[in-house]
Amino acid sequence: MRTILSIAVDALAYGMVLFIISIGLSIMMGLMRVVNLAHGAFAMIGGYLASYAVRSWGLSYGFAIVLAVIGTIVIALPLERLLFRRIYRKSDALPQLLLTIGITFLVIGIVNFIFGPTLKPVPLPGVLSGPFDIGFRMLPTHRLFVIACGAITAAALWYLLERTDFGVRLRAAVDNGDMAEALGIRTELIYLATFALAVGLAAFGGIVGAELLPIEPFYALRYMVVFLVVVSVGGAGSITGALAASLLLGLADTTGKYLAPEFGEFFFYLAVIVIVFLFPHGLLGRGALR
Amino acid sequence: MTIASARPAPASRLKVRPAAEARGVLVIIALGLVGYFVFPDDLAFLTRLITIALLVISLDLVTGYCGVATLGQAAMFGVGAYAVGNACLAGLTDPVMLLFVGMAAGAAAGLASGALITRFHGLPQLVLSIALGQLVGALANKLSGWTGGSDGLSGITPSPVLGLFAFDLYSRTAYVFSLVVLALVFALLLRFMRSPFGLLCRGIRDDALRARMIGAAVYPRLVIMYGLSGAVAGIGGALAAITTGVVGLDSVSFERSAEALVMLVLGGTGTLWGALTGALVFQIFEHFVAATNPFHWMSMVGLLLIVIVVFAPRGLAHGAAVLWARLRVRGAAP
Amino acid sequence: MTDRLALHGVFKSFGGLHVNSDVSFALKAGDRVALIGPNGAGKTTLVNIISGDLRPTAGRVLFEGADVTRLPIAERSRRGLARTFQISRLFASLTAGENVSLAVMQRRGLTRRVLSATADMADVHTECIELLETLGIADLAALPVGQLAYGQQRLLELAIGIALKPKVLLLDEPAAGVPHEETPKILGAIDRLPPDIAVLMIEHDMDLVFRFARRVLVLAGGRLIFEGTPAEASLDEDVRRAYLGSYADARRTA
Amino acid sequence: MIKSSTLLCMLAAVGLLGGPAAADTIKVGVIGTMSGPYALFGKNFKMGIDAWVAQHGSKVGSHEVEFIYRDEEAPNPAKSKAIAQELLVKDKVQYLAGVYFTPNAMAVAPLLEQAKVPLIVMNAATSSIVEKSPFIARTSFTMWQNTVPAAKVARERGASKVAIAVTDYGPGIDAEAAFKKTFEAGGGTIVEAVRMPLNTTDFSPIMQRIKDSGADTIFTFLPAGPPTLAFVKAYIDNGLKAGGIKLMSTGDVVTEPDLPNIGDAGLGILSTYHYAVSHDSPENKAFLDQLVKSGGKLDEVTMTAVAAYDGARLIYKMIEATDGKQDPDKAIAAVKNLKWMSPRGPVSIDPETRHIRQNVYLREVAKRDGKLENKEVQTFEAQPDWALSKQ
Repeated sequence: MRTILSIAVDALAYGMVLFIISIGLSIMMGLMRVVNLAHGAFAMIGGYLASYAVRSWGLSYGFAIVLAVIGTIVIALPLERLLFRRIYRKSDALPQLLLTIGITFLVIGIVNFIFGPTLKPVPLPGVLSGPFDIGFRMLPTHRLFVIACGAITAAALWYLLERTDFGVRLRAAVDNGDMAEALGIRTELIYLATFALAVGLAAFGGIVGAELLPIEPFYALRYMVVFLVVVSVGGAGSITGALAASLLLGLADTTGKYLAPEFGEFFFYLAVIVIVFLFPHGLLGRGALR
Repeated sequence: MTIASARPAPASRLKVRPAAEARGVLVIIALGLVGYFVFPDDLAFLTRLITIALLVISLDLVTGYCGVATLGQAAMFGVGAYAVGNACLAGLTDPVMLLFVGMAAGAAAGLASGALITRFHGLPQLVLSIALGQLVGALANKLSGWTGGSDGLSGITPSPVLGLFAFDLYSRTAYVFSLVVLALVFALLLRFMRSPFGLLCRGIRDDALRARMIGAAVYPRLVIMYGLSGAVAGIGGALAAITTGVVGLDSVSFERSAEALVMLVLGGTGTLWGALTGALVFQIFEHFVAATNPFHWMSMVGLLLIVIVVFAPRGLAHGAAVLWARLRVRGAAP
Repeated sequence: MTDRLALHGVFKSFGGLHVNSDVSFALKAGDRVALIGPNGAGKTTLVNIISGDLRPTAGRVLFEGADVTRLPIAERSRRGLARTFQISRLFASLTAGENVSLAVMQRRGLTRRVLSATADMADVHTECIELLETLGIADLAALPVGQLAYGQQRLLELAIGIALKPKVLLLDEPAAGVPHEETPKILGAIDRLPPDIAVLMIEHDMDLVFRFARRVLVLAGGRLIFEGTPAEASLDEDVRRAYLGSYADARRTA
Repeated sequence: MIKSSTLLCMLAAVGLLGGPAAADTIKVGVIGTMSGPYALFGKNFKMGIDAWVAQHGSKVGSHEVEFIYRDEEAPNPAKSKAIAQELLVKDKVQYLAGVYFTPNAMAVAPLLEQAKVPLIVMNAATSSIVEKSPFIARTSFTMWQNTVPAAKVARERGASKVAIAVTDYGPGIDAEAAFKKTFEAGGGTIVEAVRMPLNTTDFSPIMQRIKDSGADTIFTFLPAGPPTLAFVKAYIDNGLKAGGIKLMSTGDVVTEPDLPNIGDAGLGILSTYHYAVSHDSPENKAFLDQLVKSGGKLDEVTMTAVAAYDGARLIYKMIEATDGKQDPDKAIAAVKNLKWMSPRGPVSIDPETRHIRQNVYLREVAKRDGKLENKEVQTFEAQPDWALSKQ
């Protein structure tokens, strides 16, 4: 029983990291219909900035997170204006794949050049490091922080999309881009804001998840597939779907590692195949943001 | 033919010029000879280039001709390569026979994965192809008895081609052998794509519902095309195993699949020449950039891809055709 | 003689929305029937049910006496059911000639051939060219579909339908979106359809309906409210109300 | 391409005119991970070789030595073989060196006899590589070499129930086998043996499994890179360290570039390895000084730099023995039984296996002058590759 609980807690933490990073991609794919393979690259940039801010400038962890998220958005926005805009809502996914793989390669090359090939940790403050006794086992304190971050992110996004004016416009644009345009909603601005939101979430996830998915130049390539899989399994554009997919796949991965680590990601991808078969449009519908 | 002469105007417009296959073979052989005589010291690289070109062409069969987006094509390449490796270690050393082994294994893998993947569309399809590819990769690592695990399967030593030409250090035999295989496969595929079956595949890619409405059973066609694609990928894998003597986990990796897709989109989907162009250009580019500055070739390749999407979104082959047409117009104008 | 096509008590609903309720009718060889009705009456849904794109919630579709309700689209097509679409659906990357020859080859069972070049099949070409000539678009054969004018695309779609030599042909607003001056070409083509085919046409243009149809089915609110000659239809009180009602609605919202 | 072939023509012409005694250039092809996730190690090859050349000049006798680097990037045997062929055929190298990954080395091995070129392996650590060709010698290490002492130490220090966790690939499986055999021979039990996928970065479930097994000690091997740090952190943060379970590993898990990232929590971790940057000897000091002088960074130094440094020594020795002629038998014979003082300590080439025989040190993560280092606490002298040697 304790073992089952233990696995559940580990799965929850891992799933939350997947969620925070993937949800940005999910919203972007739901709205702009972009299969963005460069999403992990933005998470990585966030991680690097935070690492640099803490280690070289001596900033506090919390402040570094804010700065890195903003920094990543600032770096990414020119890319949106120059490149991403061209590939929104294209029926042919291939140029999207090519462009975003190209961006990923470029980012990896540049990061490798600037920061070197070694791993860069984001040092945790004292309160978050070390083990924490949660009754039935010791858990890295940081995991609790990650779980809390995931829950807050989900709640905040729900509020943003359901209760704010921006959310209404965003959902309108998702449901019917042309109609929204006709109603005077400037989709271009909505796209820009959504892109910034997605990139910011990626950066945030990259930073708080750095303990589980360590920051190094090939981060962008290593986890590219995982994020895409999570979004697809959850259904692009769906918050609850992404949350369910993250937790489910986190559970599959963690359980697989505990029970049969020698099979590697076999069970993870087996789960993916089964889910795609049972829910070809994602766990919870598709297209609509809810 | 007789009809064509009886009704010259419309009928000849419907016809494809004859012997495109023969021209295809000639172009490839000519290019190959240029490679052989101008770069006699680079035949190992050129041989490798051919094996990857076959993978890219196989990918074009499903992605370009059937509209199936896949990031798991290397699985079939790898299955072919591993099958050949095992057959060779088990004593079947004739290279031509080994090619057939690779082709059969690739075709089987293609039919199996095609049966799953072509049931879906869009994102689920893409993700399914990734998942299947990763599954094969995980199995290849696990079944080390067959694959050598991460150490790879080594010691594959095929006998001389036709009992006459041994594989040599300069890769002359390997190169000529691969070139001939490529030319044959390419010609057959050119023929295939002009066949009614090929035409129907393009129709299915354009509009699957319309194809059903003319009575075409779409799903079996796609599965068969996947099988064909697997066979071609398997031949590529077989060539890789025969000419290098080793098969590693890289041959079933996600990176290999992604790279193949990049090359295909670079050259242009939906034409065999586009696939070939993409494979050649990308690998030659990578070869030179990696040789001059191995530390930063990734940034360069990334930039190249971005430039391609921005300036030649339909691939190099198409971009070149447009440019050529413009030049001709400009040349004809004055 | 068995009916070419028959619907028995077809219902279709999406969620709580009933689009078709208890629709029954039959087509015989040589029939020229128009299916009319105000917007949103469920006409296209009905055509989709007949062609196999949608499954009815209840009821049966019979083709030459055999129940085809659960048959896939392609199988119905092979039995002799062809259709055109309200908005042209063509094979966009192929030429006009290839579009038609694909249908011809599919009908003749030639699309299983993998190593014989399409270009060498002389009789297929003869048939295609003859067909295109009767529709007056033979000179467009070598053009990619994308370069055809919309009216020409409609004709091409008709050509694909005819090339299948169907027993039943469903035409979903064949003249929709076609510039006025080109409508006669389409009408002419429909007039020249082989007489034995049973044709069901959805149309709004009443001139076209009067000229084409010997029988009219009126669908309103998902129900078949009238069946008879065009002349009778124009006098029928229910039909008038259905149309006027929708016009009245239209005015109110506008 | 044209340039290099004209160069070759010129070289051939010079050779014809001047005869064998005149100054010539002997090329050495180095295959290493110059880009990609393992770029650090390719860089180390270069640092090590550069240091050697800086100390000993670029000439052996009258022969100029030139090192040509090519990128193997990742485990990709087909590509590595093509690169090796290119080096042999086009660049006309007389020696091959480097090779980070085992499958790549396996792919290159069959070429050597045909081309009559020796290969000095500077990393690839699977035992059987040296058996693939008589022209291979190795200056790095094998998993057996480093693991057998680890098992002995664990037993000596009172471990009785060990959980093994290794990365699921060739060297990891070697490490598992070596530890199991030695530890069980010493009377201990292996209570758990976990093989972890190469790309694992979340080790919590593995730690849970180890905890459930009731082990008192963990033995682990992971290839140097992102996962090692995550593994050590998971060990600490999941309370295993606090719970008294000891961690024992090969040095790959606590390479010097990773130590600052592990932080103080890593203090006391034991590992066995053939080289520590902190190794206290005049040879090592001279080596590191030179390395920094040639532009290398001290905090990026790993064992591959030393292997490359010693590999360059072997190549110089072979060139000297053959006077620049292509005679692989003579060249290999010249380095068999060669003994010297390496920066890592006294070493020699085993004449039977052509693998390096060296000291393996037990090290403990400790702090000196505010910097973490691997402090050598015990020495196992002249260890052979236990997988191949009978002794």
